[in-house]
Amino acid sequence: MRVGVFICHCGNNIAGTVDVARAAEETAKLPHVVYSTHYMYTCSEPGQDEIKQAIKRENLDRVVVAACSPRMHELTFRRTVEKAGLNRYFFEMANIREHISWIGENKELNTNKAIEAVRMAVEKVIRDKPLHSTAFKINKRVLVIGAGVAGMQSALDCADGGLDVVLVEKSPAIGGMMARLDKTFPTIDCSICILGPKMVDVAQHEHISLHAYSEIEEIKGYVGNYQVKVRKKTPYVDWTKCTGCGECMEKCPTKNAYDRFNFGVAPTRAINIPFPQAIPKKATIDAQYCRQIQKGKCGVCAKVCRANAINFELPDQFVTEEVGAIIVASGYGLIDQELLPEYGGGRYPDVITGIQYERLLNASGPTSGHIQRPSDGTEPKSIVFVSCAGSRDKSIGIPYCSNFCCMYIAKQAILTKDHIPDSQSYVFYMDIRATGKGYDEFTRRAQEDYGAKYIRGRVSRIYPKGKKMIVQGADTLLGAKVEVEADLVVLATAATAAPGAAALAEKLHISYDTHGFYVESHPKLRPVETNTAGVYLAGAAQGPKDIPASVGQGSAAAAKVLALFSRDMLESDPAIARVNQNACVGCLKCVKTCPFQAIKEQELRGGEVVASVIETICAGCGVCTSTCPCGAIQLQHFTDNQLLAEVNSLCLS
Amino acid sequence: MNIEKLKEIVRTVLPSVDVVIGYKKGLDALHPVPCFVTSPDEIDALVLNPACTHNLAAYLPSLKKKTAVVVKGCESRTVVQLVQEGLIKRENVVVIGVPCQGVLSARKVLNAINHQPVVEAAFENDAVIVKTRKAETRLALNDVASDKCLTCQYPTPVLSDHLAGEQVESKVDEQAAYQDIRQFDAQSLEERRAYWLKEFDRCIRCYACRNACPMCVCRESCIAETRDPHWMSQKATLNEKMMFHMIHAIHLAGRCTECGECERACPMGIPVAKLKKKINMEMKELFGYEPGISIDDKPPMYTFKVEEEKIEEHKIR
Amino acid sequence: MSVVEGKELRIVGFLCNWCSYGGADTAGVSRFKQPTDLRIIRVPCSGRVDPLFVVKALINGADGVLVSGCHPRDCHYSDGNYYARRRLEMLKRFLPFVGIDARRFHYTWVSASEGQRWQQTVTEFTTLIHELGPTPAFPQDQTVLKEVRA
Amino acid sequence: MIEKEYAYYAGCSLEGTASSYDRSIRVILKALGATLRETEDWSCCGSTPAHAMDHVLAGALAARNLAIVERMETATLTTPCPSCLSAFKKAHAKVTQDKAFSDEVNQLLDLPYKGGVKAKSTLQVIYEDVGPDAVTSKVTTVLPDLKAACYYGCILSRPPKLAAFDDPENPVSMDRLLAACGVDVRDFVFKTECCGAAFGVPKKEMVLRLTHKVLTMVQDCGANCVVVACPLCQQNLDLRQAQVNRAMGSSFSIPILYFSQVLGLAFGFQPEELGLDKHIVSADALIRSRRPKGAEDAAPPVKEKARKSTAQGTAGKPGDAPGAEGTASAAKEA
Repeated sequence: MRVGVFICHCGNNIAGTVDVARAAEETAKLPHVVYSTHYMYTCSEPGQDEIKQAIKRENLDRVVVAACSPRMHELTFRRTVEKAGLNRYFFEMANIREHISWIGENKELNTNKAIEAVRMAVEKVIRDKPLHSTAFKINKRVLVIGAGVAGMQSALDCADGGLDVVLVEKSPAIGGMMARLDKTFPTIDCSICILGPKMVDVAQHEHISLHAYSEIEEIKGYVGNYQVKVRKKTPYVDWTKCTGCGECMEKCPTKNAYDRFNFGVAPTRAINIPFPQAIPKKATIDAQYCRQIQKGKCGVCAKVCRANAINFELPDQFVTEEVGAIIVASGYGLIDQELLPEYGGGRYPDVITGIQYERLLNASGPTSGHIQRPSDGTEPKSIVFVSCAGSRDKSIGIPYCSNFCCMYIAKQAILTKDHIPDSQSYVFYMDIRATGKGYDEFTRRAQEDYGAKYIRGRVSRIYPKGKKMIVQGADTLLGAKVEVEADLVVLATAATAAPGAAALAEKLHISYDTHGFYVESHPKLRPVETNTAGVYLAGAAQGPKDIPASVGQGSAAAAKVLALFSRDMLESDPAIARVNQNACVGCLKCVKTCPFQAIKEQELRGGEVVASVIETICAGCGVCTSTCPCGAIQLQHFTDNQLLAEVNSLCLS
Repeated sequence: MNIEKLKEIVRTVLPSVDVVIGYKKGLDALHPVPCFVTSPDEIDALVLNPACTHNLAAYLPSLKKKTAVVVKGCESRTVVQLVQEGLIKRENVVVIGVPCQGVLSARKVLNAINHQPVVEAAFENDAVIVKTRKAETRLALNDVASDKCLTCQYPTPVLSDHLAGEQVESKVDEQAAYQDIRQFDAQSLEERRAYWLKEFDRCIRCYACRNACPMCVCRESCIAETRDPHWMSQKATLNEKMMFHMIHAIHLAGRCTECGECERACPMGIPVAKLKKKINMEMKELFGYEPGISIDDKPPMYTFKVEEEKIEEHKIR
Repeated sequence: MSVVEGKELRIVGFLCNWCSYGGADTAGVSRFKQPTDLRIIRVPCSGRVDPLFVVKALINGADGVLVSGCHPRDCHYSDGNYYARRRLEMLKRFLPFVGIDARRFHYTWVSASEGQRWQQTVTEFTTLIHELGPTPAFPQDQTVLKEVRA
Repeated sequence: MIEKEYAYYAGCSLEGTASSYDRSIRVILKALGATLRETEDWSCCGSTPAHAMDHVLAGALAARNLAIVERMETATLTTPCPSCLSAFKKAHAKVTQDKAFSDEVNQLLDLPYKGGVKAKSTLQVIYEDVGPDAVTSKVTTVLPDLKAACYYGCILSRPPKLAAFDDPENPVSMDRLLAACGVDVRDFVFKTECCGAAFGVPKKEMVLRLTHKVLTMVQDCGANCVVVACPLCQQNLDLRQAQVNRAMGSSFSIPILYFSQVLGLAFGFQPEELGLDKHIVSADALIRSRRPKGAEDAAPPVKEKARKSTAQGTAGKPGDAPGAEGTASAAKEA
């Protein structure tokens, strides 16, 4: 065998703490290695050319590149060796950057470690077998999870590109958080006026089928061929009959139901349509509050419904959708005020959250756009906004910035002045983060044109005094303690992962970070992909972001799906399990443990039973290989022999 | 152990099966051998006594016939485990159970009589009388029983279609089932290491333990011998010997029915069954699982729970 | 075997590609300094780690073995780490029976975003292995064994 | 479950200015069935200026006491003083988590501290080990005139990770214990606001301002007394009331009681047994109306031993909540 070793300097990233020349010299002495060299940037075009030429010139049949993580460039180099005529699996990478040069400072130890890493890779590469992909058909339908602005954008772009889209939304109506906003920064556009037409497009698009008030129950399959089981939660109303007239809502005697759409700013009815522009405009019963469902007495809505749509017995329904790709746009959540005991922890009615204030400002909100104190309905004259209410606060486990609060506070301060001209707004802030186009100018307008008083410092305590709320904090520019008497306090509560985000990630087999936000494939270069092929991210599910960023990601994810679906066939990863039927004793323990049901029993002509792998289903985890007592089923590219060779190269043998 | 009752059962069962596996007299009275009965005139050759030690269930996976098999308590667990793992079909097996008070360790008997050739042996309820040319020795069964019998929890077969004899209760409290293992565990790490290095050093890599094991079903594919995958070399070094015994023990995790055949077969007298019993103890502790008790169980290594009640995340220190 | 004498001990790590290998990458990208002893073998999933690999390494001279996978519920292959957890727990309990210090084998869960946790795991484990010292050498020939017997 | 025996560390304040706290704690814990075992040969806990000067020495002072307690072999150490508790917890955490620190500290000590002591404030013991329900079962006496503002001070529940007790911003343990005794507990928003006690000597003006703020809020929430669990809070709010009144032009006369005293009264003990006679601002007028539980309103008040009591003073401030009878002990102030 003729192995070539290519050691990368990665500029100074590797060469700074690894003696690459010595590593090349030492690895040249390894068995099977006929050529070993080092190069400034192996991944660059000349670097790759060097590999291709060396393969030809030195007649190499295996290649090892010692450079960065294979998670970064394995695919790049596989393509390189393939272009030079080798099978793409005749290649291994030794990770001498992330695992060596960046974490150790001792050059001698690092160099030795790098040589050993190459030795392991050589031991593995000489045992590599040629592997070939097979092609399989793609189901060109796409599932979009979440119908907020990011999900709707994805759905519309995919549908306009001719794909059939299945859009699943957890709440009874689409629109997400944006549908609840009054105006948007920095243009003061009316939020629902720009979102409404999109919602109508979604509802009417011939390629989009919408499952509102539905959740993902189960996902099976793999890129190109997913089976998704959707739970359509019962609204206790037959939506095929409901006309959205709203009669039921008017007559419902339960007047204290929690209004999820308005974040509890005012109570709603047990049967309700969340907001006037709701799509679908259908009524839903909140079982928790419904007298008929809880106590078996009432049924007023059923009596008044002319369409005869109310059905208290209606169960949840399940549909299975087959799709080839999935876009996850499941949005974000907000922390509970309970986490902020120093601000009252939700005990004071006149301390509210930013999104609640948004509903107070909104003309179609519970107060018809009149700003009123929740405690007594009076118009507040002095309003204090507290930014970073929970954000950037390690003590409650939220060290990150919530991204959009600085901007919406400026917007709310401006709108407050518009609504109540003789009002005074105060904004407590840590820093003003206004990095978008026109954003900084906007926060300046709030201060200079609308007279909002910005106080740089954190609020230490909020407490009631008579009818007022006292906001006590520090002004770090003055170096003094300040107290503001407020009629109303608005907390910019921290954005969090959406409730249930972790459970959904587990169904999708995608990763999430410690805060529950979904992890993209690469923070810079693959921001909307996940590590699971065929699953893409859009919007705040990946991290808090504002509307333009969410819309941008929605379109980006759609573009990824359109690119994926531009082919009719996909290539399967050939690094899957394979059975040596001569060695298989037919105990079928692998069938029991396969997480994907990808192994079936097969009867040979002699009547003997052996295991057999279904290639398109096998995902390549290798659980079967470590289950099989006789090593008859081997995960290709990670065979027992290969891993043993790596172990043996490290330990005495 | 009622031979007459057994013969009667075999007589009624034989017409409905291809073969009945029992024991017949062997080299001497201490060494009965397996016997494959296919016609009624062979029935009288059957013997049944505490010297009948082979686990006859070991033949089942390779026989493609309808078979009746004579099993004691521990061996019935083998049948259950084989069915549970799908290695044999329940409908192809007629289980003739024999309640058992313990079997002899031929090695212990021979040690007691100074390795004199055995002329004759007689069996009483709790003793064996061994006659050599020079003497007649009465040995208490407890003193010469196999180690496995001293802590046996299942003297009556857990599964049988016919039972040759009365039910026998276990003489050992459930708490004491693993007392030998706990005692061994009480030694220091160095003592345990020295013990096993000494034992493994005597291994001659003959694989008799593996060949005797009824749950070792890999046949010629056993990874102790294959080149692909190439787990072990043929070198007779101590680490390779140890590796082999670790492979055997770990492949039996949650599967060993404690029939003790591995240890009985070992020509060097290495206590290899102890390794498997230790893992069984941990399986019971971790998953409340004992191999070979119920056909519907799942072997614990081939299943999981999302929340494992007994497995806690380990700290490095 | 070529550990730098007196400075390093031999520690072998089996890391699943999707979480822990990524976590080790994250630690590297963040320049979280770590002891250099660990050698990493990449496997697709912790469920691919046959306990016998660990045994093989320990018997053949590794001073410590570390296996790390995705956190329970987060397995890229949905269930692989659940099988790993059972098998590795069995192994951890079995090793001391044959005289191998169970502290020399550690298994844990580190996600791709937990660079700091990875750094901490490697540092703590390496420190512990150095405290335990080199694994007792295996007698390779009969003369050494006679000493053990005596 | 309440443990039969607690190691008890009273600390310096409870030997001096806060002897009434010590006395009342002993009385009620006995009533609740626990024995307090004195820490033999105890020394300063280290929370004194020591901790501002030298962390190792301060740690060693605390660890010395902990080492003594460790050998007493009781499950729990309890101290009524939050400041002592904080010093103990800090030293325990550092000794058990920081090897170098532990070596340094133990080198200074005759008896090394191994890290085996669990310390709890006496409030925590009563709240967690006894619990409000068990407290209720001991109540024999109702206190109809008491309107309490529970003041926890700055360190009882903070820093949260170290204290590991109650909510750091809105603690409720004392509120619940008092409510369990049937006391009218007011919603008081300055539960953890700084009273300034630590700066009593160097920055007196600041202390007066802060104390004034706290007392004003007490009045605003309709309370007529402050209930505390810290000897420094008690001393500061009680002793300094006259100074505050002079400096800020106010006329507070608000008794500052230990929670243990209120519990003691509810359990039927006499004010003297609980050291209530030791306070500057007298609580006599507030507790005069106490009567056996279950007795009708008409029933005569509990017979009180004759004690020279200043007559009812004027109400603290115009606009007080009705019923908040002021009890200024003007004589003492003068």
